[in-house]
Amino acid sequence: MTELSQSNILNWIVFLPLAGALLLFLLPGGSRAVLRWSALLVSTATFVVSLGLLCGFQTGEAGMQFVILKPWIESWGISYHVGIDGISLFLVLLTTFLSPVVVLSTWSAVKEKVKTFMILLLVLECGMLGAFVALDMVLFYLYWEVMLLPMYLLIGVWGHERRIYAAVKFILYTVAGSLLMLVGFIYLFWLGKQSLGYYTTDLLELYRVVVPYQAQFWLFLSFALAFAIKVPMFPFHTWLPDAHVEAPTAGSVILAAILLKMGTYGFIRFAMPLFPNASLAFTPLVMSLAVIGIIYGALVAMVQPDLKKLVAYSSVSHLGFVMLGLYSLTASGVVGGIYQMLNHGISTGALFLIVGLLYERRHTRLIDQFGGLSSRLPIFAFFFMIATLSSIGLPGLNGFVGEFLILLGTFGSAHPGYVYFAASGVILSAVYMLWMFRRVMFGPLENPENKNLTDLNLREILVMLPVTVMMFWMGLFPGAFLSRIEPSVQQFISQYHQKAAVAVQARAEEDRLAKTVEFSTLKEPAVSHE
Amino acid sequence: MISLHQLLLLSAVLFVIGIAGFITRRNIIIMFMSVELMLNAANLALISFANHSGSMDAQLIALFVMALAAAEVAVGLAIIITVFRNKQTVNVDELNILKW
Amino acid sequence: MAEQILFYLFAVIAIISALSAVTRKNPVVSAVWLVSCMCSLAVIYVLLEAYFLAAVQVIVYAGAVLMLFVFVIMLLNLRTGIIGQFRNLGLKFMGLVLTVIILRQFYTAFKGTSLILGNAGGLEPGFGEARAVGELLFTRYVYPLELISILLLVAIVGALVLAGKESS
Amino acid sequence: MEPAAVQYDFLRWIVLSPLISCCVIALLGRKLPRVVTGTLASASVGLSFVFGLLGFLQLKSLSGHGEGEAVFLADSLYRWISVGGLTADVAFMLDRLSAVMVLVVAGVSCIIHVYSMGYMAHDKSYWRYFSYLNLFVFFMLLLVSADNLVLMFVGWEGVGLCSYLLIGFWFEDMEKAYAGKKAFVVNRIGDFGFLLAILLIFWNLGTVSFGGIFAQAPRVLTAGSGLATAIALLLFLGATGKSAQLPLYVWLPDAMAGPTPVSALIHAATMVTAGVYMIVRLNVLYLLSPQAMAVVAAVGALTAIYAATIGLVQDDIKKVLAYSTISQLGYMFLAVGVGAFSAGIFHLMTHAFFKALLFLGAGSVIHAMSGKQDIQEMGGLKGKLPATYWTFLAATLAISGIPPLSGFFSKDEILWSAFSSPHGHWAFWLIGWLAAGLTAFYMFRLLFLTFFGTSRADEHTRQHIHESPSLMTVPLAILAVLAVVGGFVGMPEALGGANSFHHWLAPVLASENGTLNAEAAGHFPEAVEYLMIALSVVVGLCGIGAAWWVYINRPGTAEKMADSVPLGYGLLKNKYYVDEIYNIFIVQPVKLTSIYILWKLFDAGIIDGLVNLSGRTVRGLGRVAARLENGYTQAYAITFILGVALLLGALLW
Repeated sequence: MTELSQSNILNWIVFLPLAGALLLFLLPGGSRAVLRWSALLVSTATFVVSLGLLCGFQTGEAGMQFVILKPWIESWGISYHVGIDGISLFLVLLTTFLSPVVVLSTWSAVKEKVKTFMILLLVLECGMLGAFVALDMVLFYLYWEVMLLPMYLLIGVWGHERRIYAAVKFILYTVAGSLLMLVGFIYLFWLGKQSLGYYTTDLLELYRVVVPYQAQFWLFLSFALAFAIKVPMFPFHTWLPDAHVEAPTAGSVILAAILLKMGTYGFIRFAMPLFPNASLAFTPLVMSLAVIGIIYGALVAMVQPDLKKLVAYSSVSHLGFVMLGLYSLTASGVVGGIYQMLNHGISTGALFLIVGLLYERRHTRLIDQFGGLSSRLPIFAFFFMIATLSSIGLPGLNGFVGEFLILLGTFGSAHPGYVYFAASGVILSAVYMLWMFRRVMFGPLENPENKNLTDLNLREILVMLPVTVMMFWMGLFPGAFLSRIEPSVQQFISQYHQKAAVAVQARAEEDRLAKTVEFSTLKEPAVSHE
Repeated sequence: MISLHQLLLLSAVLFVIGIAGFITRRNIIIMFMSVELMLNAANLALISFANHSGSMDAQLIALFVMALAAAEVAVGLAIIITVFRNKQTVNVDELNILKW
Repeated sequence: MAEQILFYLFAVIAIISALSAVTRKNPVVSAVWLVSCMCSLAVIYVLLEAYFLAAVQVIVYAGAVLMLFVFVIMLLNLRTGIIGQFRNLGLKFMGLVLTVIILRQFYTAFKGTSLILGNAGGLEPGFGEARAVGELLFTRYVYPLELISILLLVAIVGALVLAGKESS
Repeated sequence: MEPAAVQYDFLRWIVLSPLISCCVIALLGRKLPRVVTGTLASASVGLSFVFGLLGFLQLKSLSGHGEGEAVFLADSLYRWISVGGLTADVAFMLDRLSAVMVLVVAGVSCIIHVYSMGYMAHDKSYWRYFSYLNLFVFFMLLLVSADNLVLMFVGWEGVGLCSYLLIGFWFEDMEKAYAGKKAFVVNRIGDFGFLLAILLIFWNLGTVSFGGIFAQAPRVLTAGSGLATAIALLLFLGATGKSAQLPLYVWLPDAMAGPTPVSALIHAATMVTAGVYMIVRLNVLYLLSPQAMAVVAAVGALTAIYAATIGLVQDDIKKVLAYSTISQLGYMFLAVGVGAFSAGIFHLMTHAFFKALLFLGAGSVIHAMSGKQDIQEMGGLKGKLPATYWTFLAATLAISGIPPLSGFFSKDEILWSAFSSPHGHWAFWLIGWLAAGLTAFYMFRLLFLTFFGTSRADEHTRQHIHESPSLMTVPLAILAVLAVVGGFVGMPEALGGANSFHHWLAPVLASENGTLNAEAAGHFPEAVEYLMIALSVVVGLCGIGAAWWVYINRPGTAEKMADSVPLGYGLLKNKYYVDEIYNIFIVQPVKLTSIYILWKLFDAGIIDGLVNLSGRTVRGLGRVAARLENGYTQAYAITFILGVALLLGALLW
């Protein structure tokens, strides 16, 4: 097993989709079948290779594994440094797992320009995988940008009516945020030189940089804003419904299932550990925004006439839960947050696949166009029911484990008050999902167009089966996942409080030395139960 | 002796007259002449400094300016002729295609 | 003392001819006024011991450039009447105001120079004559000379191409 | 007394056998013939009943020697979640309380499965019905035999899901689908409270498993402290959601939209009793906060009388039974509230028998009346449906508390402990007593209107009235026997009985309570107890007499009474307009605010507005800059000169 962890398996995983994209590029654009099958082949191959990752992963190990460190630009201390730990392991697996499913789902959906579509999908997958494994700030930023472009094109070219507006809004929102992050990073890079004595963009070394208080405040703000837009957290979420409504099915599945996790992953990998004190000071704000996001997302989702917009707003609500979990800073809260990221990827991905299936048949997403489909499409009804139940967090399916751990963790955190509001999200999610489900599936079959709808064919069942099986597996046997995530989370929390304490002492000395300068009294970092 | 102040004042006045002519007149030819006038004003300043500082360099530069002015007039007038040939007008206000 | 008077005389002539060159309706008349302005400047150059340049001024400017102007005016047989009506008056008036402001600024700029008198240190012999100019021209300024010659060649070719035979 | 765990591997089969049969039916159901599906489903539930019985006997033999020493059978499958301090694994526990519950649930479910084979014989998605029913039994048994709170929560929401599926079983009808959604959402509101309680318990007692809770609770929670009351009240919120108590009962009457066997199984015998079981299971917590118990008792009593009043005027046969269920559940919560946990469970058992019987009887009446449920159109079925009539009569007598049937013993036990126990109060007894009278009245009103007098059905239905097939009547008979005989197992000492039911449960319930009834009994002289028993019988008989007088002796009086107090009658008929009030004060405001304020105004208006505004301002600036490039060369010249002027100005200034 050890030789596996030394091997550059991560390079394989990240660059296989890219190679696949190049291969597709060379293939003649003529026959769609060849393109589709090769894209499927490449993404499945990536998934198989990533399974090797799972076997080679040492469960108890908290630090980085499968590390590859190669100098890239020595003069600035930039290195090609990749590696994964408990936090990013399953995110990588989620990406490689969903990509073949998404490729398979586009067979009947995407008719024209299939070649470019597949290339963009593979490049997108490479960008996402790279971002999850990058441990060097510059490398992460590179992958972060590589990820945006294909998504923009996917929405812009293959989207529906208002796709241009949605694509431009998506790219502007995200790029504005990431530029802010770049500015913050450069300032951190300079601070790194001050405190470490040499230039470096390596994340693990930047963790050791003790950032002075005032700087930490602004740096955290810049990083947090970039990731908050991506999450999306409450005030910055308006791009999500537009992007989802206009994106093609495959685009919105990838966008919801994986791209949104980039935001929360960014928080736990970059924003929180680099600037612990500011993050502690911002905890009440972030938690209240998360809770508002939960309730606001749920309420607005309830009244959406458009199916995809409803699921998009429900993602805002679910990711509000994830942020709440991450900021509870208790073991169960953070582990729950990460697990909920995976759950959301699976259940919302499945919901978008289902909406895509409906859209292919009826070319509309308006809920009142449907009604009584359950009698016409029993198999579809089964998958739709499971996905709905998983997304409202029914015990026995994956949603519950994540939500329960988050609520548990938040209750044990320094701000237990938020649990009461967040838990109401559980009720609201049941309300809007079941209300939608009833209006779409139950009731008499009046609409004439629905009369001759055909049920799922084999390919579509193959698309839905893996995600549904995962829902049951992650709901009934979460042990395998949780045991691998927890060590890294424990390390994250202990380092976090350690560094916060160090910075507090550093500030205390500064106070003594600079008697005249009056620092704003920051709330002492509350040491939680853990 | 002629003081530098008066010389510079003269060149300033000539220069300003050139500008006024360039702005107000609507005939391209006249505008073109005003530009020549401005160039001469500059030459005057150059030569007065040459005289004042005792070095011949400024005069040479004035010489080059004159050569340049000649070249400029040649090309300028050629342009004016082609413009007149196409638009049958030398009124500068009518030549406003290059607008947003 | 004679220089002073000569200078004032020709300065005034220059200013008047410049003013009228700019304000006359008929382009030919304003061209002629411009010739008189150029010549008066040439005289001033002489007063400033720039003899060669005075000559060049008269030959190049008065002789060649303005003749070209008159020639073009004749070619285009411009009559005073064909100029269109006045347009965006306000913009032009604002331009004039600006010009006055700039004049005033020049005046304040040159205030400090009133104390300096001409050729304090005495000029070398032959200052401003053709020999000194040629000598300097072909020693220190030989590159600019070559460049100017190329420029003039380009100008000629350009003029020919632009205003040559009637394009179809 | 530290309860001893005895490993017993058959426990998992109690829970897993219905799950397996559910999966088999779900996958192969469409192809299997109906008979096979039906028997497979019923057999699986029967199997878990048998294992339950085995467990019960094992328990009996183990604890035969030491009366006080509480033994329980344990069986754990695998570790489900273990993060931070929390470890929740899939483990089952069968102690005396859950043994009783398993037997009741499995027994009644098995009988109802057999009944449904007859009732649902002609339904087109027959197999889907049985897979849902089995799934329900699986979740209910999981709830009852879970070893920790989290697993119990899984069962808790699972039964909520199955009731959603089964209420909305005939989903073509939008009304039924709406009722299903309403049930799930209201249950979810209850689960919200239960979830918060679990969090409170975990963070304060450090564990979620029942053993841990019972050990930690007395040490950590001080009796009557705010925390203990908070936990107990939140748990009770969960219980009200699930067992349809006062604030959250609105879903049960609508839940009658489901098939009748479903109403019998879920909304009479099993699911609705989950709330009572949860409180009795966590009685240690409740005994630590008397205030919470007072609240439970108060809500129970109020619900009992409240639901009984509405039941008086309902015309739909199933709605009457639904309100009577809510009222009987009110009794159970009253019993639990005053500390008589064993009386609560005893009434739960007897209620399961006679209420299931009533529902199944109603089912066979509806079957006979080819789907009609309005009792005003029935009448005179006594002759035509003898089996149904006699079983229905037995159940009605039992529920009205007429000795020697089971209803009498359990209701009397509750009323007596409501009066006598230290937590009890005479007011509780009085309300309970009145509600008993009302129960007797509306139950016999139902009986007289459906079975006595002349048939008011139209000609067509009257021809088709026929006795239900034996597949339906045999279960009715079994339940009737249980309803009649069931009471003797808990006969109080006062009437010469051994009250073995109470002694069976005593070791499981908190020791302090064990001595409760005994010490209370001593508190009041023997004669008072006899008086109480006599009083409750008298009120039952008055109820029956009044019903006889109004509906048999003077048929017109019901209408006259209704007209005499139109306001009151209208109020009751429309169930105090509670649904409309909820709709106006909760549902509509939330919906309207989220449409117009949250979505349209805030989301699209403010946030999107700002985003688009930034776009528009940039374009506006662009247009202003463009005006400079207007084509006039002199305009450009002037801008040059302006630049020169500014430059000189700056330099000279």
